[in-house]
Amino acid sequence: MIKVNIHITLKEGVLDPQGKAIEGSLSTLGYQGVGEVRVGKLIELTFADSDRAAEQVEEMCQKLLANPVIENYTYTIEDGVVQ
Amino acid sequence: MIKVNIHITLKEGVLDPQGKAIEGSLSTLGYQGVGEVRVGKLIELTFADSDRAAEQVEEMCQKLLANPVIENYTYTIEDGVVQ
Amino acid sequence: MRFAVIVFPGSNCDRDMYHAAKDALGEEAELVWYQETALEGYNAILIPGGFSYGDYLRCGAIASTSEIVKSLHREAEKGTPILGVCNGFQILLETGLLPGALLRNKELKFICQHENLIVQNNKTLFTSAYQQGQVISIPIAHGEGNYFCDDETLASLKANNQIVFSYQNNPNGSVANIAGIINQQGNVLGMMPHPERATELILGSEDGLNLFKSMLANWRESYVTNA
Amino acid sequence: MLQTLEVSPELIEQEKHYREMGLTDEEYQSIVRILGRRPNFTETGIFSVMWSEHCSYKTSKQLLRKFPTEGPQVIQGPGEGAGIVDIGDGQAIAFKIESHNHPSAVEPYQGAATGVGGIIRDIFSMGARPIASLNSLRFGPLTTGRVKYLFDEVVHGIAGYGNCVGVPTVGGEIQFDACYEGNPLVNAMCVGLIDQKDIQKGIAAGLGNTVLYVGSKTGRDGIHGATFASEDLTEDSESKRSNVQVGDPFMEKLLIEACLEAIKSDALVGMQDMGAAGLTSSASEMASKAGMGMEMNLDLIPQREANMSAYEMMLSESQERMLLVVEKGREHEIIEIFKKYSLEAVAVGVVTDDKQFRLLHHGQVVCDIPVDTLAEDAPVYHKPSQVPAYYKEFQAMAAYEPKVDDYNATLRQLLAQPTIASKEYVYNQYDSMVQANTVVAPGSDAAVVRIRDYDKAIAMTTDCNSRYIYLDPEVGGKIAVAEAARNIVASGAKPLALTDGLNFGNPDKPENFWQMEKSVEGMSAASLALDTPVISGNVSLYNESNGQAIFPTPIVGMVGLHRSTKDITTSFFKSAGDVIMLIGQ
Ligand SMILES: Nc1ncnc2c1ncn2[C@@H]1O[C@H](COP(=O)(O)OP(=O)(O)O)[C@@H](O)[C@H]1O
Repeated sequence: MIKVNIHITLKEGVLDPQGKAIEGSLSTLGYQGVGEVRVGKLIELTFADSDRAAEQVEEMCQKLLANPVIENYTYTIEDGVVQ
Repeated sequence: MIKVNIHITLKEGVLDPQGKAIEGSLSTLGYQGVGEVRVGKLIELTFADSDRAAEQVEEMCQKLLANPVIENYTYTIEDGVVQ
Repeated sequence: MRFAVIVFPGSNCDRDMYHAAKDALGEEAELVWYQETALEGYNAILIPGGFSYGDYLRCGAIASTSEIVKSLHREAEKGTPILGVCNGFQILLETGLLPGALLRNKELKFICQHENLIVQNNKTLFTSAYQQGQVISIPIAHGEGNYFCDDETLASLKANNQIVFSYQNNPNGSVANIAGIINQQGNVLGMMPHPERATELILGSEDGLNLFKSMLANWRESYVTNA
Repeated sequence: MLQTLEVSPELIEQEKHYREMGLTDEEYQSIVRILGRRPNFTETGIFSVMWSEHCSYKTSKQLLRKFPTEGPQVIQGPGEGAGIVDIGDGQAIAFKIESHNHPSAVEPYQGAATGVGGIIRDIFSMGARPIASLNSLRFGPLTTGRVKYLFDEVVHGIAGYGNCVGVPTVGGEIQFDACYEGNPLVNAMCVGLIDQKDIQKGIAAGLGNTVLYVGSKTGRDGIHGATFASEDLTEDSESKRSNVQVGDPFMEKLLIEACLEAIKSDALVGMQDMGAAGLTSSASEMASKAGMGMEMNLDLIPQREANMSAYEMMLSESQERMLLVVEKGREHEIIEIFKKYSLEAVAVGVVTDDKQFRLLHHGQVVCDIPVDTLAEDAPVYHKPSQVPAYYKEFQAMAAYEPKVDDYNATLRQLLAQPTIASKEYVYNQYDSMVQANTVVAPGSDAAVVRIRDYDKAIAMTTDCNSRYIYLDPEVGGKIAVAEAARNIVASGAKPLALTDGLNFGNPDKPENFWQMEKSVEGMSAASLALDTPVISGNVSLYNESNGQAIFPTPIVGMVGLHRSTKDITTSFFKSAGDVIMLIGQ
């Protein structure tokens, strides 16, 4: 099995109201000097071994998992994970 | 500046309807053998240098960022990041 | 005139849209399950609101990978009028038929209330029955209706008169108060507010009915011209 | 891992493990008598949930009998998933209220969301299309972070689920009071529309018919939820994490459409949702009501997690699951309908005629119980009742006369009370208009939803002022029903019937039981006088934190009928110059 971790983050310049809200709450809770907070998505999946794993993950991200208008993505692939 | 990356994931056994829907969609798109998909949150934040960084991040997670009833969290801290 | 209302798993304004076309407007309408692959023979296609696939991942993202979307692209090219409301708008953006994206409302809350919209362009096949600049009352009901696009896209939307509706009091943080936009070709309209919920006075407003009437008038004209 | 350790029947008895599941020594002994042997671990679990207050109403049953439940308008009184009233033209309205208090205290978003999901399933499992939701909420004062969090998340949860599933949330009520600080109340009501010929019952009739399992897979979530709902909230509730169920409104929306399509097929014999006590209560009740038995093979149950035990499967309260009984040989007709909605429908058992509830797991019989004993032999308790000291004290006091110096200032103070202030902040987060039938949205006395294609409409409301009930439960109970009826009438409709959500403290305390007894008497008297029979309801006891009970909170959910949409009125002033009249004493 292959284990894939995909990180999806908002592009720079895209407003992140959720991040802003967390920023506000953290400062209300008394944390000083908290800078920009950004909230993204973490998608974990496993799939059957394949030579084309990286290629397929790339494709999944483009076709479905991320929206290129507002999001960037990165991923890590762990080979030979036993489920 | 300190840069913190927080990964928030659902606890084992907690239903992840979002993951299920993505799983279904990936298989409709023709990806074979996609196993369990789980969706989590990724929170990135920076804050002013501090000796108690780890302690404070731990606290933030418990108090605000994660919902300990259904979520787990892990984080990484990068020191001395220039913003 | 024959309307198709596409029903995705999780659509929940499909019947409302159907009744707007069938009862309020008095034309033919059919619910079309998303597993159908053909959309030929309809004079207009309506993509209703709701939570297709639970809005999981991103609103409209999973629906936009369905087979039927290929036919939707074909119909769009042919010039068939396509109206996407709320989740339907989100789907049109995810399929790339319209530019931009929708983010969470700036207050992070779902908002359900009547809003005043300004008709910014009454020269479209969806708005010809309105006056230019007319203020109409149409309900919104969404959590992610905050329209976003980059500056370049915004400039081109403005230059081509593609902004069709804007909010008088921006409720959700949308760029340039955008409530609805149309494609360059002028046959695909996406909007967050729900005109189908404003087609009868008993429901509080019938300001949405003119949108459907515009479509009908336009169809009649082109039908007569083509005949 | 999360494996539950299964103790032998002998050890269950010797070490009294049944107590951990909420059974008393006497209850355990009567189980041994019923079976003629010691119950195994799974069977003990099954009895414990079926005999919990939540499923058996063992302490409240005698009180519920006092409610008037009949009238020419009543098609289905208490006893099924929801009550049903006639609205003419061959149509009917199904409705019920249900509490989700303890889950909401532990995980407010999911607790409230799954509460909404559960009551919606009760409605469509009768064959009715859900057309409106309401709720009734109680929190502590909005002064602490914890209360604000609970309040916001409960509202988000109701919105998150209700908006997605496409049922308009058209009304409700909220009260803030210190007594709810540690034990908030979340009651959800759903109203459905049905053609009388389509009314569906949860029965497993017909020897040899097939039992189908439909919807989400079974996981380890919510195990013992019904028992949990029947205990006091204690410090360690926070750690009972496996009790948290996550709702999937998308799945529910698919279930609604598929089930409403399935009821049109005469291959369907019966249908019930898996609510409290999940598979156990739905399966055993369906068999018991039909006078039949049921045998299920648990290996066939769709499972979300590996190595689930029979006990875990039977007690799981995973959401969005339904149990159907289908004519033998015609399973594929129903399975096809569910397939269209990408839902799994799996044959898991058969209807038998030996009146036994028999479960197989890995080729072994893991449960063999006379099915009727689960419902009918549940203990009934007559708890002692005692007039509380505070009541006598208050009664002896002279009536309080407020002195107002500055009417403007007092009015402002009143309007600033969160309980009195506008609730727009809350209801603007609910989609109150989906389905395009909402004539009067939240904000007026009662919500009004028109019935499409007919010139008529339905009015509905939830009400309960628990301070009145605390001060005088009998009079307060009457007031709650009367207030609901006034709201319905003020919208231009005739009150038809009501559903009640009885939220009280621990009934073992005689003072609490007295409050419950008196409020039920008051509500009954008012229901009788106003001809609004009680057609469904829910009981939630043990609403206490740190030994302190909430105010008695019997919520009234009422439905009325507008014979014409022209009768619909709202409570707002319409135009300047209109005359204002005050009617009544
Ligand atoms: N307080 C009450 N007043 C009247 N009827 C009640 C009350 N509580 C429960 N009931 C009725 O008892 C039956 C069983 O209730 P319950 O177990 O909550 O239903 P379900 O099995 O759908 O969860 C229902 O018909 C319900 O309407």
